Amino acid sequence: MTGEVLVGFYTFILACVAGYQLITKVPPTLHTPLMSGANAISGITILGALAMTNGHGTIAATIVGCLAVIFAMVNVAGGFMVTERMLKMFGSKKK
Amino acid sequence: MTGEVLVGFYTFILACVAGYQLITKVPPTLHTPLMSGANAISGITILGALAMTNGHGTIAATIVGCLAVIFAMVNVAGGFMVTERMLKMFGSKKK
Amino acid sequence: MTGPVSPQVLAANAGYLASVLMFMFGIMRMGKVKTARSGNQLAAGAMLLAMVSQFVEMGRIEPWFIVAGIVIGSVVGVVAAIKVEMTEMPEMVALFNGSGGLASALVALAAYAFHHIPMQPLMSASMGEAAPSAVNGLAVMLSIVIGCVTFTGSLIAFGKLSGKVSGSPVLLPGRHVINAALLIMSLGGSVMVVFTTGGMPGMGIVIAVTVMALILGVMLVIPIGGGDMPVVISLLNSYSGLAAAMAGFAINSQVLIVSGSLVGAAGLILTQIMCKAMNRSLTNVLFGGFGAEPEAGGKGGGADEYTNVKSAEAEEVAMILEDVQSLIFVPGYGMAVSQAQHLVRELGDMMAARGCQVRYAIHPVAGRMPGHMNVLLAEASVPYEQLFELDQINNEFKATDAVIVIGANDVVNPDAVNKKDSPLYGMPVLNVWEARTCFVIKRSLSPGFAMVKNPLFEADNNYMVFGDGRKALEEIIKCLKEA
Amino acid sequence: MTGPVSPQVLAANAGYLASVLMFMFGIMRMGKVKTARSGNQLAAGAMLLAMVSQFVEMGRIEPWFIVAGIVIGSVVGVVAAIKVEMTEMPEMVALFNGSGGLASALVALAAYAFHHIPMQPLMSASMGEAAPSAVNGLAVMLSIVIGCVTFTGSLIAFGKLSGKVSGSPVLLPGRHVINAALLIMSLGGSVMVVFTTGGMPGMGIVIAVTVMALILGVMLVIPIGGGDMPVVISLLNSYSGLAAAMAGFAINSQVLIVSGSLVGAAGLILTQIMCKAMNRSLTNVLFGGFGAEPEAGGKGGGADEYTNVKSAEAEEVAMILEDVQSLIFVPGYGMAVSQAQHLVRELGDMMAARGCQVRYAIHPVAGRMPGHMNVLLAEASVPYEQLFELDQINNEFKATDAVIVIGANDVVNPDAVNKKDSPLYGMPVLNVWEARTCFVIKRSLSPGFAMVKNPLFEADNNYMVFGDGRKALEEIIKCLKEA
Ligand SMILES: NC(=O)c1ccc[n+]([C@@H]2O[C@H](COP(=O)([O-])OP(=O)(O)OC[C@H]3O[C@@H](n4cnc5c(N)ncnc54)[C@H](OP(=O)(O)O)[C@@H]3O)[C@@H](O)[C@H]2O)c1
Ligand SMILES: NC(=O)c1ccc[n+]([C@@H]2O[C@H](COP(=O)([O-])OP(=O)(O)OC[C@H]3O[C@@H](n4cnc5c(N)ncnc54)[C@H](OP(=O)(O)O)[C@@H]3O)[C@@H](O)[C@H]2O)c1
Repeated sequence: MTGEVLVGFYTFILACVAGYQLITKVPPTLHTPLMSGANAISGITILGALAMTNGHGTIAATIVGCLAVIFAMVNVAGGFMVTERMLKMFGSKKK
Repeated sequence: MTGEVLVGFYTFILACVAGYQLITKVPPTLHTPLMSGANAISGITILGALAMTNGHGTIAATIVGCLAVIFAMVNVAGGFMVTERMLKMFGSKKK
Repeated sequence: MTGPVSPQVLAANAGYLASVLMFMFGIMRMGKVKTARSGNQLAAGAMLLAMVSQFVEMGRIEPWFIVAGIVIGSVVGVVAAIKVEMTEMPEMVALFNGSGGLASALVALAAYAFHHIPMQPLMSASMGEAAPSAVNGLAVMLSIVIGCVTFTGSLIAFGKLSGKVSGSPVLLPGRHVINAALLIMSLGGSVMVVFTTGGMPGMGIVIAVTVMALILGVMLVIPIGGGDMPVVISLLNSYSGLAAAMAGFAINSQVLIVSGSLVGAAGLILTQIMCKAMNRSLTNVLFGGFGAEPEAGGKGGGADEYTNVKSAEAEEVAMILEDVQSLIFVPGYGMAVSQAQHLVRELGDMMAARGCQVRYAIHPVAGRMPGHMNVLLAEASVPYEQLFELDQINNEFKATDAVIVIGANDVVNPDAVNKKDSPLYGMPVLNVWEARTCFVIKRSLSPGFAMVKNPLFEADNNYMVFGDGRKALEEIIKCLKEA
Repeated sequence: MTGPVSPQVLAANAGYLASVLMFMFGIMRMGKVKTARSGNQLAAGAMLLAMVSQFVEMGRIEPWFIVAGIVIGSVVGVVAAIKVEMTEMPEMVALFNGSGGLASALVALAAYAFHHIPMQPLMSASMGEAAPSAVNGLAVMLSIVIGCVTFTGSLIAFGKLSGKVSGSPVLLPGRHVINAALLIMSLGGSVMVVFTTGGMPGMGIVIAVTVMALILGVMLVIPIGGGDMPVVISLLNSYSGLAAAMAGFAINSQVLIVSGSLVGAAGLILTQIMCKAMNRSLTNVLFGGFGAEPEAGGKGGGADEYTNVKSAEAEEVAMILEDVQSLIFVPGYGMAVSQAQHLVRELGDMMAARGCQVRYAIHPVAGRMPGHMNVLLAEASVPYEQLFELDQINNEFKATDAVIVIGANDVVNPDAVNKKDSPLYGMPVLNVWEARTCFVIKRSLSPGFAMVKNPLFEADNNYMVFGDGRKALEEIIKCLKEA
């Protein structure tokens, strides 16, 4: 049965509502860091990249998979790092 | 596998976050109607009552099931109705 | 779609999804005054859709008593909801809530007794797939426990509010120990049931757990004062949502899980918001036994404690009111008790007709439920523009000629501002003593909900108008008409 | 737990659940200045936890290149993030975002090519159960389409921001028709693939869809002006979240679905908030080709259009500043371009040392990305107490001796308040013209981002200080020191 897929719709809808609600009143100062932080989270696709590559021996699969891993990791690592850099500045100034 | 149950945890957590976020700044005026409206929604257990009674022929099951249906329906119908009555007053006065 | 999905199941699931969305938007809209009513209607529509979807999924309805159950329940609920007085709303909500909790417990019991959920795979109609696991079993038991606590707890709350059970806190010695023991035993029993395979010994434990949970519900609410019941009901409401969510886990129904936990979380945060408005912590409400000590010892503010109290007769009040240019009414619990809201409005209209500026100051926790005064004054159709909340009007008292306090006490207690060791200290109150003249209509000098003395009654510019709220107002109106 | 659940799978799933919770709280905290940094760190921790859980679930790592991929990707990302100049942040985010979109597309491609998702049941490691259905197949294709659009769209956005591609809108004739055709064809192709069973004809269509999506990404972003890129990047960011969610549907991974749609929704609402701050609608940003017409016709506000412009040399400015008691700096895009923030602060400190009240007025959309000015001034460690937002300071200009505008133009344009048919009309601006004296430091009279004339430059109390922001400030500081 399509149980899993069906339930996926629930989590999808709920997550959309939650995501929408979490960002209600963000001051303009934070728009850019928030954008970049959210961007980093969208690198979650790294899990898919790992799952798709793992245990699939062919060369083609390995190449595509590793590329996916690399690109996803650039997004994740770079995204969180650049956000941290931006926010560090606000932090220092707050003191 | 416990796929469904597992996924239930996701919807549970997400719904909790969503529920929490939805009620952030409620004015005191609305506390009572909101309480009573939420109470009506908790009557959703009526679906469980229907599912548990349906197609189970024994007398015991029918009795327990019908009791569950009755109590759940009291909660649902009464809850929404009493909320409506309270809110109607605010409405009339707003005009 | 490929795969063995029947159109009914598909349609039903689409309906469930849509109803969940509608519930969410309904709750969201219920949080704003303008959209509250449509939010409630949306939620009611969602419930209808969910039920229809359930019928679509089941395909057949058997036994037909189910339909009878629906009709009976609806009629009872609607009639009760229509008949109830505005002032009795909280009691009513408590009853409905208890009813919902009982329903969840019954659903879980049925799941255990007739569908053998902890013991063997359940072919859930809604999911069509075997999902046997300890999680389902534990969910069954938790649903029973939470549902039963909600049920008896709500009954006690109803009893306290309606005066059928003593409103004052009943503090049994050793109650914390007893409650802890009941809780641990019922949870322990639940776990045991899950790991007991096969029939009757399990059933024995289930019954024991049920009984303990029922007692626990009573024990938890009995020590809480009647005035705190709205908070307790809100919390029990959160519990009944949780019970529904647990029932959802038991029978693998996402609609139940999602809607139940939505209500559970919303109820919890609402409870906190309500506590905050009363300047209390949730722990204090649940375990504090607020209002018990003074009852046990001497009254916190009997007539004997007061000196220099001035009182005024209706004629005197009417005479003073004749010359008043600005007037603020401060309603409280006593107005609700004596059902004086219509007379308040009549007096307000008379004064307004004389060219006086008339306003109403609404304290957030005046009365015995949140929004109590708003509901009553709305019932008496007081114009919306004349209603003001605490922070909107608190600076206006200084420039006001007269204030009439009708059956309010704690919410106008100056000690909340001035006296550090007052139990009320820190709660924002209406600064009525800043007005030129203040009238307090109540039957005696006896204290309000918080059981403390109110120095306002001794203030130089304050006059007590002793009597039942309704009668006192009738007399004042009569005198004013004659003048 | 009963049932065939291995401890690894259980642990992994607990990890996934926890990481989803952490993502949510992370995003929530990122929305408030005080908690933003810890929110980002929480989200980063969540990502690490999710990855570790994935490894736990997989049990073995094969091929080992995966690890190499992780290392390479991390190093590239971190180095790029550390090396980038503060002013180039938006470009960098665009690149990262494109990278993420490409990754999602590749994941979906792999799911199609090597795991044959639309065609046959996938034994998903994370769920261990067959879930073949058209939904999974469609999700694969949507992930490819959205991922590819995100990829090329982000590349163009990067190009426009970094000046590698012309920043001004490129308006192809018939582009709406072409885009609609591309969109319909790629969606149609996606549906076809889902219902094609077995190998190669399907693969051909997948490749065609991929190519069309790549072109669509370029086509959608090319017509948008460089200044609108932050909004576009935020939208593309929302897309890449959606692509990840689709990938989650494809391989039945709840973590991907939940996190992806969280980001998708958060990105969308953030995009709207950003548009609102610029007083534009999203449609206008996406399809308006803002900033194109003036470029095509005559410049919207060339030097020839101005009359009665007064200008001042550095010495004159310094002379006037000597007697000033209150000073407000208004930074804009030009300060970012000329990297003048440190000099601004130096001048501010000098003036403060002379006993002058120094403040900074931050317009929400000054510069080219939201919070641009805050970031730069924070970099130059301007004290937090001296920074004021638009509504905090807009009433203060009246009582201010001097204003120094550094490379700002649109955000101080009086037409936004006075002239109904100005493209800026309705945008809140800083009312610098109300100050006693106003200095505008910029290189020429040429217009800003909105390409309109700025009547401030002709005002009686306004002096232009022509020159590069940095150089002009250096001279003023020199003169002030000598004086
Ligand atoms: N609103 C809520 O949600 C909520 C919930 C829980 C607790 N509370 C608590 O309830 C209190 C509310 O304050 P409040 O000022 O509204 O009420 P209050 O402090 O409880 O005082 C009510 C007064 O009304 C008088 N009264 C009773 N029956 C009357 C009648 N028939 N005619 C005239 N007067 C009558 C009583 O004095 P006599 O006996 O002398 O007439 C009493 O002093 C606060 O302490 C609040 O924390 C509120
Ligand atoms: N913040 C955002 O998120 C965002 C996003 C998209 C669009 N926008 C738009 O961008 C605009 C921002 O307004 P703004 O006032 O900050 O900038 P602006 O209106 O674009 O004006 C910037 C000015 O800086 C001057 N300039 C450029 N390089 C300079 C240098 N090296 N030294 C000194 N001056 C220099 C330019 O004049 P010269 O060439 O004469 O020097 C130009 O007129 C608004 O229209 C806003 O809607 C903002």
